[in-house]
Amino acid sequence: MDLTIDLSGLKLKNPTILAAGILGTSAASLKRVAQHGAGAVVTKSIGASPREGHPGPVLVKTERGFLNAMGLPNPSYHEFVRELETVKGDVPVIASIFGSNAKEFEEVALGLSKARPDAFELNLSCPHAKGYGATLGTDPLKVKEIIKSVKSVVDVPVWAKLPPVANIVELGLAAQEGGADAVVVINTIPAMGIDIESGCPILGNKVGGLSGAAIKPVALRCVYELCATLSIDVIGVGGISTWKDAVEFIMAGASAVEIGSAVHDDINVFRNVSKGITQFLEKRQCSLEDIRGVAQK
Amino acid sequence: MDLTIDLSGLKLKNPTILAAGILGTSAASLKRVAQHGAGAVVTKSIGASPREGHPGPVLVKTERGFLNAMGLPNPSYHEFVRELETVKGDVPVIASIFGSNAKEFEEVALGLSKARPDAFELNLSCPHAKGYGATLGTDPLKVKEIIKSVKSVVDVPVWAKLPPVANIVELGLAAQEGGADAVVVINTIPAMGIDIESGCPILGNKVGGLSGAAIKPVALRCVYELCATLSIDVIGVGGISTWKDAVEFIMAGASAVEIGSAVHDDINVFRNVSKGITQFLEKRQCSLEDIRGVAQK
Amino acid sequence: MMPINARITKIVDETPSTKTFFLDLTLDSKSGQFVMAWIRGVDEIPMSLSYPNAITVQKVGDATSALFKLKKGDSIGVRGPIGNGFTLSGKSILLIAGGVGAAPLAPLAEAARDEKIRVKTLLGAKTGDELLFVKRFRGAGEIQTATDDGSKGHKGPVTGLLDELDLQDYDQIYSCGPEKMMGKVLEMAKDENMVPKTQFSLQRYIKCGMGICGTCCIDPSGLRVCVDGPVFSGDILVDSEFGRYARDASGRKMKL
Amino acid sequence: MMPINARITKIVDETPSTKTFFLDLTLDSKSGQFVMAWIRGVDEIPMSLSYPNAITVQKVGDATSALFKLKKGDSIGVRGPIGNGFTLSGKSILLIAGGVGAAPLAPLAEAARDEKIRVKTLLGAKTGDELLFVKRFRGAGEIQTATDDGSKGHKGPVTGLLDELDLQDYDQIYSCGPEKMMGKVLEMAKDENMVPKTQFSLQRYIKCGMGICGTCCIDPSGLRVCVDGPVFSGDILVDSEFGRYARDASGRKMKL
Ligand SMILES: Cc1cc2nc3c(=O)[nH]c(=O)nc-3n(C[C@H](O)[C@H](O)[C@H](O)COP(=O)(O)OP(=O)(O)OC[C@H]3O[C@@H](n4cnc5c(N)ncnc54)[C@H](O)[C@@H]3O)c2cc1C
Ligand SMILES: Cc1cc2nc3c(=O)[nH]c(=O)nc-3n(C[C@H](O)[C@H](O)[C@H](O)COP(=O)(O)OP(=O)(O)OC[C@H]3O[C@@H](n4cnc5c(N)ncnc54)[C@H](O)[C@@H]3O)c2cc1C
Ligand SMILES: Cc1cc2nc3c(=O)[nH]c(=O)nc-3n(C[C@H](O)[C@H](O)[C@H](O)COP(=O)(O)O)c2cc1C
Ligand SMILES: Cc1cc2nc3c(=O)[nH]c(=O)nc-3n(C[C@H](O)[C@H](O)[C@H](O)COP(=O)(O)O)c2cc1C
Ligand code: FES
Ligand code: FES
Repeated sequence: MDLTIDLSGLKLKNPTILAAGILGTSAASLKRVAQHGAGAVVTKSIGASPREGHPGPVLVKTERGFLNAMGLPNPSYHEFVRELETVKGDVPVIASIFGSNAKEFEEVALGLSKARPDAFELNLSCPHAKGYGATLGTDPLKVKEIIKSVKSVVDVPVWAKLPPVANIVELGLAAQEGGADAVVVINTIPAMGIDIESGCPILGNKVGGLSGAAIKPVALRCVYELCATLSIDVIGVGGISTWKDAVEFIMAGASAVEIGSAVHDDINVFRNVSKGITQFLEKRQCSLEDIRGVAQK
Repeated sequence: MDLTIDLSGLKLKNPTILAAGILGTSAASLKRVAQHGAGAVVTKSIGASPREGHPGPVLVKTERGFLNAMGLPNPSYHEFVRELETVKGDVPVIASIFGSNAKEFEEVALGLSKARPDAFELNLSCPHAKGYGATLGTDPLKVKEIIKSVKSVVDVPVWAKLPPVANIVELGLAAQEGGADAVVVINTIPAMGIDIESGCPILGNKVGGLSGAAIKPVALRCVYELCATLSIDVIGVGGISTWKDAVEFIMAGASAVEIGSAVHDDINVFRNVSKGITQFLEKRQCSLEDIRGVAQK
Repeated sequence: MMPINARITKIVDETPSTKTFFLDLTLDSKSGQFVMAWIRGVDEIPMSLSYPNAITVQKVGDATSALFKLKKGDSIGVRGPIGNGFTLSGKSILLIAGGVGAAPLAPLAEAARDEKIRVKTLLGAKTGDELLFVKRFRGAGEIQTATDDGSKGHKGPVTGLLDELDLQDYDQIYSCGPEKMMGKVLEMAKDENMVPKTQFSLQRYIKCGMGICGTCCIDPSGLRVCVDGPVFSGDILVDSEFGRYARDASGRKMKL
Repeated sequence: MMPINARITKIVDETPSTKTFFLDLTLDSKSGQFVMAWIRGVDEIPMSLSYPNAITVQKVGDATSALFKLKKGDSIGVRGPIGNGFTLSGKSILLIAGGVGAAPLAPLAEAARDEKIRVKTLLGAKTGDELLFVKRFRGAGEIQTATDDGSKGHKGPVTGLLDELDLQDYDQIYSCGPEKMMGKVLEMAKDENMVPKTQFSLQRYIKCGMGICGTCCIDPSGLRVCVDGPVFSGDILVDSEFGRYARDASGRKMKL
């Protein structure tokens, strides 16, 4: 069974991709994930200057999902460009970048271009880093402007990672108009938890983002609505941990899926998802293309 | 242990309230919920003309939460006013109403006023009925206008039920400026599921809203941010099924909580939540007021 | 609970207006429980289990018509079993079925027979060829029929057959059918002081089938037909909306 | 896993810079496993379990200083136990501890003793009064000490004591302490062809402690110290970043 896909011009051996911010801090870690079956890997989001991130707890597992507020820790593109150079090899490597405005996005993209990533993913959606991510990504005009800027300085595909909002289609259209080669939805949903023993918010940053199984239905809705309208690739992310989840996204119209929190239970999740999809398609004697978007009918 | 609260001028014997759209179609059902311990009950959202709602499935339980797209079925205020008259008695009864604009909200509120509900809750947040709910509720100007209109024709407290958006504080402020006596957050989050056997969306309406435990961290974040800013009461709703959940909301600053989906597992949830809160307070030898908002510090 | 995919393995024409759809899944269920049958792209509707692996459907509108168009090998989604079901008790029982109301009563008759309980069934329908599951009821005990047009058995409503019976002969009375008919049964049981020994399966508009939406609640108890029912003891139904009115999809009251 | 509330039941001053905090919860743990200790309002930091119900903390910065200010009766949040822990094997083992690295090794020594394994410990610190858990190691077997200032035992690094030993006498070698020191141990093990018989507990910047964020991954294997470690066999560490560099909170490489 052939699971290869063409994704905004990149060739992937299967449609499972490591999500941004997950095991993406070092080349060694990214390679290890590739060895566990990911069709492509996205790096941790990289910015213009080093950030240590928020105080801990930065990530907790609740009964219903993961809450995180990492705070975009990263060593800056100056340092990360050397790391990125050494990842190249097994599978396409997508550099996730963030900035506080179009100029900064451009600067980071240019800075990392020396390492020749296969694509860029613009983090327009991190919900808990003031001035970055969703602060920009919820404004269609900024989305368009930032994508345009980055597109003007790089010659590889540019993906726009968008936040989960009610009017997701408006944002998706802005990304498409800006020249994005794909949109990625969703990032975590703004959320929090409180430790009732102490009355303290459970995250060091107090508020953070919800990921994991709990958000799957929300992500799926975003993918479904975007696929109904956009002509560019839509990549689904949010709560995927089994092949069945992945099939839901593909039936909604997703070209590929990214997987994040589920590495907690099993770093082999990429291989297992691919295997499950293969078996499903074999049983039905059909191809990935045959099931893509069937829920749109 | 005394759990009575003053909520926007209403006196409740405990801070658990039946959420809108749950077991709220008939007076008998509302009374039955009150008998199971609810401190107040909110009716099904009522509009200007009868609606049958969306085709089924209208509600499914996924591994991680409930997906629903009821489609605001209701018999219209003309019919419901008689039902409402007969609910009065045990606990405060809040009439949930919806409309497509300020005038229609006014009409429904006036129509139901004859039955003298103890308060109105304006549904500005249903995510899957085009032209109603969140279509209006995501626009701060409309929120303010609609609340003002309803306030001008009724003499009981008016609560604004808002959708889960990133900029919830902006909406909350609009509601407060419009004269709302309380805000209620959150309604369900836009979401969907796909049946991979058939490739069909699982809800008759295709897209719907996510409720239940999965959305608790999202609701809590909205409550926390609103309580930090607003001076009116904030009522938390979303994923509450245990007393611990309720305590989290109260520690975030909520004046009371509404409970919806959890009636599925146990209609006694209201009594159990109150009992749990009581025991928690007794163990700590403190009052409800002592723990309210402690997470804000 | 998510709908499970169920393939149709056999379709049996029971009467001119009803068909039984056998499915490739067997539910661990009690007679009187039902499922939500999802006819994809159309609607999801409540259907009693007439066998542990089948539903018997009368064509009355959109969803049932769509279901009638399906063929062997096609599939539907199924959530269930839902509800409480009938409670078997006593040594001798009476079943009173009207129309497609025979669907949940036929498996009850068979279960009773298997437990060596004496079963008598009064079965009614509009016409003789609409009498449902005659053979199954006969196989489980005694049967008497009634038809509106007199084409088979007693002419008139099935409750007419009750005049000739002594209700006191029965330890428990079970009924499912048009509510007017069931209302009559309850009245007669009242006259005989038999109300606590009656069980009725109600048909109300069901939307969620999960005890959440409130569509199916009955007056004045507020009980939910979908999860607290669909079977209720006559005790609960006496002096209720039962036999008088019900609510439609929007919640409006409709006279029965 | 959500942090569990743990009340401090006792605080023991171990050395001028370290204290042991006993908690009112006992974790079903293995020596070498750690917890994330949440000092509320400050930070959450990794701490080895020095007893099944205690952590032994050296004051080095913000969070550890805040912890030092807590009193008996105060509480912290605890997630754990996390990580793999040491694997006991053989009849005679050697432990090499530097500074607060003694924390996870002391319970290992005791577990070995309970299994009748012969234990020899080389314990190092800056000064004599900073030697941690001397009594616990002595109670479990033989102990030799080394201090930088020579105030107690051998003067110089603890690895100096290795010159007098024949590593081949031991079935397994366990080490925890400053990474320079552990790097030296690995080198010596290499010379003696003992690498597969060594186990090292690594200290890396830990953020999530759940194998998700990637902060703690080591080169070139990409293994995660938090869930794949913190204990690694020498095999995995040979020719790695071990002893040479590590990453800080932002992911930047820092020379050791
Ligand atoms: C617990 C229960 C068990 C049932 N068991 C059977 C059975 O075994 N066999 C059978 O043929 N029928 C059964 N019914 C009735 C069956 O559900 C309806 O006939 C069916 O829903 C009609 O759907 P439709 O779209 O074809 O009709 P519509 O065109 O929608 O309407 C036709 C009639 O059916 C009623 N109806 C429509 N939708 C529903 C609904 N969701 N819930 C209840 N009533 C509805 C309407 O009030 C109307 O009177 C049962 C009903 C209930 C509540
Ligand atoms: C698996 C493991 C077990 C450990 N066991 C113990 C123990 O039993 N006793 C003990 O005293 N210490 C132990 N440590 C080290 C301890 O975690 C750090 O000393 C502590 O985090 C410092 O926090 P701080 O805020 O006081 O210091 P900071 O002011 O934040 O920094 C001081 C130093 O501590 C390091 N550090 C800070 N935060 C972390 C972190 N989250 N993870 C790792 N290092 C950090 C910094 O790199 C810096 O070098 C262990 C570390 C790991 C990884
Ligand atoms: C610990 C953690 C760190 C993350 N860091 C980033 C990041 O740096 N950039 C980004 O775009 N998304 C980041 N995300 C979001 C994920 O890429 C993903 O969109 C989200 O977690 C939903 O997917 P999941 O449910 O599979 O985890 C992070 C998520 C987690 C849990
Ligand atoms: C079946 C169903 C119907 C609902 N109908 C309404 C409604 O009519 N009006 C409204 O404001 N909210 C409605 N809601 C939203 C709930 O009131 C509540 O905000 C949401 O379900 C989150 O709470 P929960 O997780 O406790 O269910 C409905 C929710 C469900 C599940
Ligand atoms: S149908 Fe929803 S409660 Fe019964
Ligand atoms: S600290 Fe996050 S993966 Fe280890």
